[in-house]
Amino acid sequence: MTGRSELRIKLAANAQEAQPVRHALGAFLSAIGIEGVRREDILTAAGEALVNAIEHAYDGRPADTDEIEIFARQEDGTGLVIDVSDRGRFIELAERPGRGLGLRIARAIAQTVSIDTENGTTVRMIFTT
Amino acid sequence: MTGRSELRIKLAANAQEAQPVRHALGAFLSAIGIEGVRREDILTAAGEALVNAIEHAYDGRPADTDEIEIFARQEDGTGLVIDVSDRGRFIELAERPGRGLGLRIARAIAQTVSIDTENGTTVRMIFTT
Amino acid sequence: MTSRSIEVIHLAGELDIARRSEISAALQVNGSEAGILVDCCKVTYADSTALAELLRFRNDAKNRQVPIAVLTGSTQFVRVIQYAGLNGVFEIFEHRAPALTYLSNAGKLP
Amino acid sequence: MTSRSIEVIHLAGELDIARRSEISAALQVNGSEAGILVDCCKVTYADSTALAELLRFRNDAKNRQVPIAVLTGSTQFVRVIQYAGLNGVFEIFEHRAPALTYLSNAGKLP
Ligand SMILES: Nc1ncnc2c1ncn2[C@@H]1O[C@H](COP(=O)(O)OP(=O)(O)O)[C@@H](O)[C@H]1O
Ligand SMILES: Nc1ncnc2c1ncn2[C@@H]1O[C@H](COP(=O)(O)OP(=O)(O)O)[C@@H](O)[C@H]1O
Repeated sequence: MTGRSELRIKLAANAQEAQPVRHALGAFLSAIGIEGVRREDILTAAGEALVNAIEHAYDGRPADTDEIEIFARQEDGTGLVIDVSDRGRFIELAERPGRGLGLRIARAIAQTVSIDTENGTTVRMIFTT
Repeated sequence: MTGRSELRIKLAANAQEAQPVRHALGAFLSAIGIEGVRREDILTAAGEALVNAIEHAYDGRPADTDEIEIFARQEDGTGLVIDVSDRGRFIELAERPGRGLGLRIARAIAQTVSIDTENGTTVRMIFTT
Repeated sequence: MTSRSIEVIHLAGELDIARRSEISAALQVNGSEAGILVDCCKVTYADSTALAELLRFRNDAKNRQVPIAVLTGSTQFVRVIQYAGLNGVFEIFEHRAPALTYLSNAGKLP
Repeated sequence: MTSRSIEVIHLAGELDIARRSEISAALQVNGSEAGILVDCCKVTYADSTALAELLRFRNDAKNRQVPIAVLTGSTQFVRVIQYAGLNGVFEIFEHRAPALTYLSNAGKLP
């Protein structure tokens, strides 16, 4: 019985998976006392990172299981940290009209959004609480 | 990005905490594909262990934070394992009418229920899936 | 007329430890009832805390010779009673009409 | 009478990537409308996929000179538009009547 509250879910790169994972994250946030607008915003930001991994990481290749992981945990002094990781390849953004909204939304909500593109993509979002 | 799907929540020994934690577990189970009767039964069993920790472990002493932890994870080959741990003292059961239902319910649902009473109480429930 | 009537007690939502005193207060029998229907149709979850209160209530009612029936559509509720080994301890109905018929027959209506 | 009328498109629930083609199919303009009200009152979540479709729809409508208005009570929906930097890009209303008034005035009703 050591450790902090945390949620880790492995999912396939499948559009149908985003909603139940958001719901699980939402109920987790409520259980650890994060409610209201803050909760809704965190779900929005995490939802964007999830959708990116589902949509871009494997870019058309068929979906397998465990291609994506979301890992949320409460860290003392930092707040809530959420990593969304995949084993795909980050696609550098050539500006396209109507695209680029997802990361913009995540950046507007999280205190920091950092993207690590070694060995797949990990988007780390920190939400100070 | 290693590891399995898991949920860990720290909670206070407070009757109000059981419901949101059950909800978080329920949404977690749905997200990892455990649905229907199986999901409902696992929630029932985990709910009993949680209620015991809330009710018995600290037996009247005032509630603090982080007194109880629930830790659920998918284990390859085993199924779903849920530990409910507290830092209290296990109270050996003197048979009382109308009591003893909780562990009976958990045992009827889980494949195994084991209770470790060193350093508080950990009730481990294994659900083969 | 002073004919004794069948009382209905409604319980709803998730019946867990946080609601024990509320459940306990709702499940009361005074002995003047012809029968009591415990309507659990809107119960979505019940744990051993709720079952213990139901058991206590059933014993109170038995002592006062008031028949009780439990109405429920929830499969979780029905299963948790089975898991607790309380099969056959309660008269459980899925539909209102047979529950009321049972209570009318079991009770000593004047 | 062949007067052009205000069309209403209803969207509901959680608008995310799984529903992109459904959202895309719903958000169509053919140019004969006097105006289009996108009723999102029952939308509980919208992500950038939904916003991208709304943007595309708004551009289609603009090209065909059909005014559109978005009706929403959801605070998540309003905030996600802000976070995306799309403030002022859509005409957003909380209530139906002012939305319809806006469309009536903006549209070229005969
Ligand atoms: N997990 C990922 N894997 C690969 N590429 C990604 C990933 N996340 C983001 N990207 C790249 O970053 C771009 C911007 O993402 P985003 O701001 O969410 O906008 P959108 O998804 O609408 O393009 C994507 O178009 C893609 O090229
Ligand atoms: N976490 C715990 N800490 C201390 N005692 C416990 C714990 N869990 C169970 N017990 C003991 O085991 C007994 C049986 O538990 P249970 O079968 O759930 O029935 P009940 O809670 O109705 O008494 C409890 O009465 C208590 O004495």
